[in-house]
Amino acid sequence: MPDSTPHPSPLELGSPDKTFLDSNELILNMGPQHPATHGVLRVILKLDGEKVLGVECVIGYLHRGVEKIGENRTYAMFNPYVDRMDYVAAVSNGLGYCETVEKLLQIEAPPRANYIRVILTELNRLASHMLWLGTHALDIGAMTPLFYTFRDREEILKIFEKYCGARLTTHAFRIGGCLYETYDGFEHDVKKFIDFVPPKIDEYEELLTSNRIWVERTKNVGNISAADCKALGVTGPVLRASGVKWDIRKALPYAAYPDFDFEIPVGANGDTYDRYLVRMQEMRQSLRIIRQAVEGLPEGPIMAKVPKVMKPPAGEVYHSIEAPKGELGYFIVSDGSTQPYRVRVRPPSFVNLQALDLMVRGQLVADVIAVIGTLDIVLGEVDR
Amino acid sequence: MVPITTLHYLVVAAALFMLGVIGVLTRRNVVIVLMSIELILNAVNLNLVAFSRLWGLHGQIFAIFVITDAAAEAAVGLGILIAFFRNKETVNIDEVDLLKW
Amino acid sequence: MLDYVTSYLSSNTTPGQAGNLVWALIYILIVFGGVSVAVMAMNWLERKALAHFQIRLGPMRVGPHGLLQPIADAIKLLTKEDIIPERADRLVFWIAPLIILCASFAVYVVIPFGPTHAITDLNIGILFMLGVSSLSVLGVVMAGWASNSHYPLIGSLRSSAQMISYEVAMGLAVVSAILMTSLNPSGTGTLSMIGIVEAQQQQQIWYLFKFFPLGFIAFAIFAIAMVAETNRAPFDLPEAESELTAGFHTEYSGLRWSLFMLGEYAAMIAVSSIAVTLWLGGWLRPFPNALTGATWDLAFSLFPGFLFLSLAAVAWVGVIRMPKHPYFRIQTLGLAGFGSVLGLIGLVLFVPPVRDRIQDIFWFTAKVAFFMYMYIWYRATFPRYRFDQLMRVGWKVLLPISLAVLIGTAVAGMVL
Amino acid sequence: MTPVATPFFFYFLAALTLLSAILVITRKNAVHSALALILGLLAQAGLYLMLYAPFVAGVQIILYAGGIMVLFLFVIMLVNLERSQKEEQFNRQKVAGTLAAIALGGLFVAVFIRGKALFPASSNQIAEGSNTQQVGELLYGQYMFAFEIASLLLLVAIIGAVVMAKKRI
Repeated sequence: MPDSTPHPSPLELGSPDKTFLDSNELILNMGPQHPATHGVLRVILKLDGEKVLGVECVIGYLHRGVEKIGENRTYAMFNPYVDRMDYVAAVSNGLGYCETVEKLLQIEAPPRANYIRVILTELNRLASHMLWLGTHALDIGAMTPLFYTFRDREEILKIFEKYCGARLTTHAFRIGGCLYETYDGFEHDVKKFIDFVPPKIDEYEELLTSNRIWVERTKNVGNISAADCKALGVTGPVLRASGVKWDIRKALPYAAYPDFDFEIPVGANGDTYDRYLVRMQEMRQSLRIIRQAVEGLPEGPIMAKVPKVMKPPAGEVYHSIEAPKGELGYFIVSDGSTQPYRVRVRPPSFVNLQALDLMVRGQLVADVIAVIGTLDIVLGEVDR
Repeated sequence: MVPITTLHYLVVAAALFMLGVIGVLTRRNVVIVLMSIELILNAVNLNLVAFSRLWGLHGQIFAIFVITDAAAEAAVGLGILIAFFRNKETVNIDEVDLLKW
Repeated sequence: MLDYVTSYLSSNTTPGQAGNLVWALIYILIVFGGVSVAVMAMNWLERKALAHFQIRLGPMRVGPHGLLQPIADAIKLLTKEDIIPERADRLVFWIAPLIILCASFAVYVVIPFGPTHAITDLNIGILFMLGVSSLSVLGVVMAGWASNSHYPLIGSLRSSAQMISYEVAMGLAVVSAILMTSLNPSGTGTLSMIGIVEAQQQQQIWYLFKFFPLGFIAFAIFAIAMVAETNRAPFDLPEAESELTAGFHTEYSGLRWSLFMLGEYAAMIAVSSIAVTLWLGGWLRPFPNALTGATWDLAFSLFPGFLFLSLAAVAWVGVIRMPKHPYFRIQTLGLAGFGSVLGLIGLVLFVPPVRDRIQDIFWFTAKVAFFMYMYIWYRATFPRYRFDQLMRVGWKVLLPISLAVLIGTAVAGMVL
Repeated sequence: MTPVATPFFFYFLAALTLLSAILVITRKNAVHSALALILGLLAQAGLYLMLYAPFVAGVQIILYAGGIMVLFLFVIMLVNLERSQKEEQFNRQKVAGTLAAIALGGLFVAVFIRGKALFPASSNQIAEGSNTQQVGELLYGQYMFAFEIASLLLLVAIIGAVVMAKKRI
């Protein structure tokens, strides 16, 4: 395996902004209020004309101390908080947390609950990818896909709303299973949805995949090699687009994923275009999983036997799931009381954002936008 | 009112020429000196076009050539200015006193 | 005095050529007022059409179907606080939008809406248009520099580089069309806008179809370059909001910002008018040589009236489909009134004297409107080019092709 | 076209030209100078129109105002002028230079007064309608060689400017 690129040295921001022509170095502050930084990310760009010499991310504008809050709440009380991290993929966050605590308590969710979890998380993956596609395309200048994806994402949110009453921060799962039984017509809705979406995905692809400008804007932009991805801990579609077949759903299966037959799309070049293709493929694979899950939805209880007061034995546990953006891991240390001693989240966006500097060095300003878009970061998760 | 004759235009051109010369001789900023040269060229053009009204179109042709020349002059002049500025960090014409640096 | 005013009517030229100042002034007022109204209409249309491309409704609240939205926007912009950045160069900051506005409006002096419906006909018409519209680069550069901020500076550098680069290809495409005017029996070409259309009339062909692929390629190059020239999608890098927030006018707000917008849309209409004049036969109606005769003339002259009547019909359908609820009463009445006015205009357009006079203007406007629609369509469909790609397209693709087309046209003109 | 209000337009445009020329050579900020120069160039294009030279006027607008001045503005933007604005704007020979230029102007005036008879009061009218065609014929006929030379000059200027403005020589 080729060695990874040594991590670039940080920017020297102390040097004064010399004249435009002479030093040719311009420090440009992008954000935190900027239309293309997906929230309140602040990126400091060091430019040579239009060429990027380096970037530095300043994060923390959305820091809410989620991990610290976890230390002062009981296990069940902390559950809604995790929804607020990656707010476009709240279901995945909840799943990760619930499964981690289940692992700590050594209980297993019943099969029906696991199937419902899989259906909802995969729907959530679709919603997250749709949102990503819309905003990414908007960053690159294509306005229309945004509205198409929002139209179709709405159908997913409707299912969420019917299921648990919330659209965005769903709090769909509980430790030990699900609180809510599926509503009447849930299966019908989901089946209708998975028949409805494939032509829509074709529609997005028609607008973008073979669009010359799109291809020119994304091919060979923000390349990152598999070795660099591994060295930086980059996961999710970004890693897979670099050609590494690593998906926790297959590698360390959780919930009901072993029961389903699906493929892990991988890219070859690790550029923005490959990441786009990988995510589009993932959307189709998600539909495949949902179809299998909804057709084989078993009967039975949806809640395991969970003690009223959760007091897990002292110890520590790490559990990770494949969130839409990559590996979402929870590390919980228990001291035997009702509250965790320490909660640590490994958010995919935060780790993936590290690769930004490496990916944009030597590229143009416009590519920074494309790369931020393609990393699919959510600042709620980066800053927690 | 007096009808406007060629002489009127020549007077305007002469005044313009004079202002251009003053600019070239007295200003220290190279960019403004170059602009003053443009003024001088413009004065010449005005003369040429005014004469072309008397003696055929040749003056206008020459004016077009002068404009072309002004474009070339401005490009080269500003190129030199940029090279100079990069080395000396000034646009002061008094400091252009080295043949090589 | 009255004689002076009416003396123009008997002459068969534009007021500028007839030397009739009063009529020229009236024309100026009509044209500039018309352009301002067209800009507002374009604003509304763009928002509505773009919204429907994107499965939205667009403005719906202000007036029936948002018809009064541009007016509401204008009032909002005029009453907004006018902010000048602390360390900006106030004078230059002031002048920049005015330069852009003047440059894009001055062009209308020579645009021929009909054989006599132009303010004046300059001997150097097309040169004047290209020259004056190239002045707007100055406004862009100055706006970016005066704002004293990084985003506008980069935006204006990009923008001016882009405008200058695409002017080259644009100019060469224009030259190849002008070359075609010299294929008259008289053998001399012309730069006059009216002369160009008349040459097409004499040669019995729109230059779009002349020497078939050549005229079309030149037109295509112009159509691409003009989008870049007006900084519109997919070449809207100077204003790429996802990269440079708003490019060279990031720091502008209120009235001055609206001047930029007014200038931009006026420039769009102006370059579309150049394209129409050079390649699409200006004010000539479709098929001037194939479908000749009094019957066809009559049939085509009824077009404007029918168009307005059908627009009125659309408005009335809207009236019928409006929800029957007291809340919508004013809107319904407004739309009904709008539809009635449209219908009335349509009826007036059937009256023979009006019909004959309005025809040229109608065809010209219809062709320009087609380009305006294309602008909206591009914006809804295409992602944005990157700066280096944009430059590559301009210099390495459009420029060689337009040179080849120019040479090809010259050769074809000599041989054929 | 019969010209209207010729004296008024002449004096107006001439005053504009000279005023902007004065502004060019006196402004501290080079951008303001450039702005004034643009105004002057446009006024001069108006003067060319009054002299029945529409083609030259068009070339003046498209080349000078739209081309060369953009180049100037670009360079002014690139070179940081804040320092030069604080410095003394005029050099040591300012008085001598102004006097010399005024002497030159006096020479002009003397020539004009002496040679007034040389210039006929009424000029022969040139047909404005075909000015462009005539200019074209002359340019590509009698002055063909000069035209080619001019294009070569521009090529040399392009190369020279690129070489000199390149980052690392």
